[in-house]
Amino acid sequence: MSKLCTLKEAIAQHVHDGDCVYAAGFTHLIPFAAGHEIIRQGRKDLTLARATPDLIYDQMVAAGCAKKVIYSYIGNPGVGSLRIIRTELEAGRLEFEEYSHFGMISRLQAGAAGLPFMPMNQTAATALEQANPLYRRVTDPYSGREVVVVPALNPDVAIIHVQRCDERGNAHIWGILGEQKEAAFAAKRVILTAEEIVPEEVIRSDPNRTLIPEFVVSAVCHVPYCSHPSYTQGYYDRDNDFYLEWDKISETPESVQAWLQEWVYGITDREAYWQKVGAETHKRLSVPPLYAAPVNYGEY
Amino acid sequence: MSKLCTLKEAIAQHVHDGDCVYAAGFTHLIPFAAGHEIIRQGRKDLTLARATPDLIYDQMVAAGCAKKVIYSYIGNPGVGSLRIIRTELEAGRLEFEEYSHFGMISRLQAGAAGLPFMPMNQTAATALEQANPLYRRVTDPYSGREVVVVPALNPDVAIIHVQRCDERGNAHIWGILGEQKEAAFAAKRVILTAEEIVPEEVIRSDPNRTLIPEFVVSAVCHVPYCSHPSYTQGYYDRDNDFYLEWDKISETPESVQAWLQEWVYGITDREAYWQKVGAETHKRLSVPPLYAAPVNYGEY
Amino acid sequence: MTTFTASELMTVHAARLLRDGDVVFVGVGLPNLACNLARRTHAPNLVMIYEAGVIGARPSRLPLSIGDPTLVTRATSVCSMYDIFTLYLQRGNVDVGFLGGAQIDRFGNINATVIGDYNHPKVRLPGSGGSMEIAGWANRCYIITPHQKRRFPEKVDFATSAGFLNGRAAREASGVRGGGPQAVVTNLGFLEPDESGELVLTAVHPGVTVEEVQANTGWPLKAAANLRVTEPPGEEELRLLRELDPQNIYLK
Amino acid sequence: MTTFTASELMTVHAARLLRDGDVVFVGVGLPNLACNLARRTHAPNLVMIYEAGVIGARPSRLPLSIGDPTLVTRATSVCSMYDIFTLYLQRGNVDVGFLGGAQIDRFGNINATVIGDYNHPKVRLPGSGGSMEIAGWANRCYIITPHQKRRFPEKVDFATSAGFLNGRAAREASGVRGGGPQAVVTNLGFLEPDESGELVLTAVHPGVTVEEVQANTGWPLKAAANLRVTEPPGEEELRLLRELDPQNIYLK
Repeated sequence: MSKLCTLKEAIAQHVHDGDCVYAAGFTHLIPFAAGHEIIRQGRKDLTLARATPDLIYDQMVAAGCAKKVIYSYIGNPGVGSLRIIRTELEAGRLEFEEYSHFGMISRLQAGAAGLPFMPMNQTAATALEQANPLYRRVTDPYSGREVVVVPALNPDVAIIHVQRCDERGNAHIWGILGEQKEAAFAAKRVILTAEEIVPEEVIRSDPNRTLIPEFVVSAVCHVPYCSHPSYTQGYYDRDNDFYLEWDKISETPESVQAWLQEWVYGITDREAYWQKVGAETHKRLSVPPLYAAPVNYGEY
Repeated sequence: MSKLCTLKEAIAQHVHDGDCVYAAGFTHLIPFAAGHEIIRQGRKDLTLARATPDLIYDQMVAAGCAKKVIYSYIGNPGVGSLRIIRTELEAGRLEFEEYSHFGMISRLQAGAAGLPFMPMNQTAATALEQANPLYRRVTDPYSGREVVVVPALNPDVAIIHVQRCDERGNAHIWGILGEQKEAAFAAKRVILTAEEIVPEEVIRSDPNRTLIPEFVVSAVCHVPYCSHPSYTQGYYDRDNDFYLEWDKISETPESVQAWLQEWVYGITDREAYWQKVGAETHKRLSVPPLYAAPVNYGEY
Repeated sequence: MTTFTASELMTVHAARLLRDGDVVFVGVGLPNLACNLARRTHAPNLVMIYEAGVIGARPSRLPLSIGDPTLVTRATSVCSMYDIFTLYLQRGNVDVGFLGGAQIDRFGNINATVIGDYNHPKVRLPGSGGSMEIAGWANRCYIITPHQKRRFPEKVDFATSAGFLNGRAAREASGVRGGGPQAVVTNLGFLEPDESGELVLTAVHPGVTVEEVQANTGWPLKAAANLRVTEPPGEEELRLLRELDPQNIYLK
Repeated sequence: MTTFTASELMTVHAARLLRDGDVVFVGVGLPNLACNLARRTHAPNLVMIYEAGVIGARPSRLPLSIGDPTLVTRATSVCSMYDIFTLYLQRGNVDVGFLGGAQIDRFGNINATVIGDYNHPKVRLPGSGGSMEIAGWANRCYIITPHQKRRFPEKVDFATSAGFLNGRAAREASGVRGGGPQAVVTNLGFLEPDESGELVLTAVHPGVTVEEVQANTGWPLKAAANLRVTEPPGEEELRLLRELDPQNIYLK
């Protein structure tokens, strides 16, 4: 059964005010187009969970979508600070829950595995464990020593960008995998955005590459260039210039609102956005192909 | 640094009397050649751990290599019973530890992850939990409910068959993955056997396909057809006729010893074995190629 | 009149229990045939998954083991064994599990471990494999088995996987997520759990009497008030089914 | 006479600490440059791994973020974030971790979380990311940082990742597997832990005095009895290093 729809329809149907949203992608496959559509649709009071909020959550917080962030690293990767989230946190206007990367991904792994918690070895550092009451301890019944545990995270909706999937939602992903699979299995609903929608036969030609199966997917959206200014391995490069530019844009509320007006509210969809980005940038971010060695599954 | 050596050398150096051995491969990539080499070298008192002992452990037990088995399903897959292991267990001549598949793989996952144990939800069935004292319980500190836990399994040596690897031991695996990755990371030493040794560039052309990295690998052996009568996806088919034949061979100790004499003791290595298997079987088990769709990583 | 074997009868009835879109944890043998039959008749969107980590298999030949490569080629996805038991089964993504065993008791508990005492058994059976967790966590479980008295004792020697323990309340108290056994399909009819979790006779195949079923069951078997007589396998069902096992390996 | 920046000085010294065959958990910036320099000089078999799940990276250009696609193309392996923190780091497969932070204290504890009180901070920093676990579980940790008094307080405001806590015994009592910080490389010299776990001055760069280092350190700094003067960066080291950052993004 096809789940194809527009991103506008998918966000309207599956992302509600007050939801916990996990827009996945550790430095790769970040679904910026979905974040912008959530802003356009004016969602409020969202809990935004992501290991690295990145610019996507800085923009969503700036647009007033969020009541809370759950994170393990709030930085502009390779540039510096996320000014908007940092300012809101320092002003006490944004709730938060903080973990290490391993704590964050362990929460998702527990959620994906259907387990109530995941154990982690002690790190000797206990300050964050003491600051966040959701960190707990459990005694290893074999050694008597304590392990640190975090509870399952099951977001209301995960948004996952992939290189290619079929119209039912069976998805191939390669390059940095981050927490794509774990977020998809942990979430109650999943919106897939894809660079390409391909025939089922392409997916079935390489089943080991399929990290997300159709039956955890609620909606499938064809959204080329969804990740700009982040990237999709094999499709386009990361736009580091924009990451640097955001550091300046985010210096004042006025320039942020002007940017949102021009690039989010004033734009209908990702296609219009990508046209507006312009040919020079398209060329700058294009990548020559480099293919994987063939893999023979055999005609059994 | 190349770790290439013969299988004979690898077994001599890395498998010692009394070791806990995990010859991995859930119904696929079963390293029969390595099991036979262990028999030829006369190892004793091994603890043989495998989710499904399959014919390989039935043969090793018949040859007197084992003092104990750790397993979750002792059957001849698709055929019936593993007569030798079953007889030894019923006679009380073989120690054992029994789990469900999930308990077994959770032990390996804990061992691979460097954790002391892994939690599992209750199944309502408690008989096996009561029969095996290594199953324990831990209280979930969030809900107050109990989860079942199993301790890490860290075999002394894992033997892992793969489709292709480079001479350092970076390995591509596809088809049924079973517990290949978990066994490799859990074990103290790893012997890789491979259908093909390929240049590093082939491995690096598709890093997402690399499940085992060089630095957990102790030895790399080029052993084509290592898995017969099991199979290697894309390389040759499973020899179901032999699985049926073993059911007959294993009916009497005499026919088992005669078979071991002819096919293990009387053979120098896998190449000689494969020649002895003969052209008709080679043809019967050959498989037409069927390739995965291309994957573009991009020339970044 | 159409003739068929006991295996054919059970497989057709098992296939009819499957719903379109079901995600089914399958084994080889009759469950595999039942799923493939359902997919070719009323359930084209059935998804077959295997404990070896295969999702959405499209076998082009009859798989002879759970790890047959024909299950992998053209499958939707292949994942590790750890993932199949966590992300798929434990997480609640499996609608249906098929179970089997040497003994099934009055409350649908299954023994696949030992006949006799665990440490000094008369017979050591293959063991749980995936069944302990399938029985616990699949939404619905079905059992296909020949109906013989020794297979249906009042109480199993060893409860490898849970039916309703000693009654539904006990299963529910364990907090386990799955719904437990929904039906046992045999060559004589159907056993299904009543409100207390006890397996009762709910249907007989044409020509089978309640007395005949009782004679082959190890406890005083209750018959449902609305005992049904099943609809026999249809010609088309049998034709499609036999195409799936042309050498008659499992259907004989 | 060869001239170089403070960043070049620190990077060359960090590179020299790496051993051939080391598996190193790398970040972007100076640690990435140090690893690539080591790989081109004395440690050709160095394996670079990244918290994004990349193993054996062979970047063909300077990576500008931890998720740069140049780290993936031609890498040995790519795995999930969960796998990198479990199978690689927690399991003990990582020899070296590089750490950084806003504050490093007398016992090598690092603050990357807040300046001031956790709930009402003066400054909220990016947070742990991977550093809490790297500091706990990598066999050896190194810190590269400019030497400034505000960066070296007696005690960190918040111990995001563990050095030796309040002394080696405390770290050992936690049972943590990694060896903790082995050296802090600054633009003035090296701090290394003594038997008690306290960071002491073990080396100064040519022309730097002990007084100068003390003036830039927030606690009464002990100097090792056998205080060394470091070997300045060589021409070849600097040439290779500058090739790695041709636009002078990190080395300026």
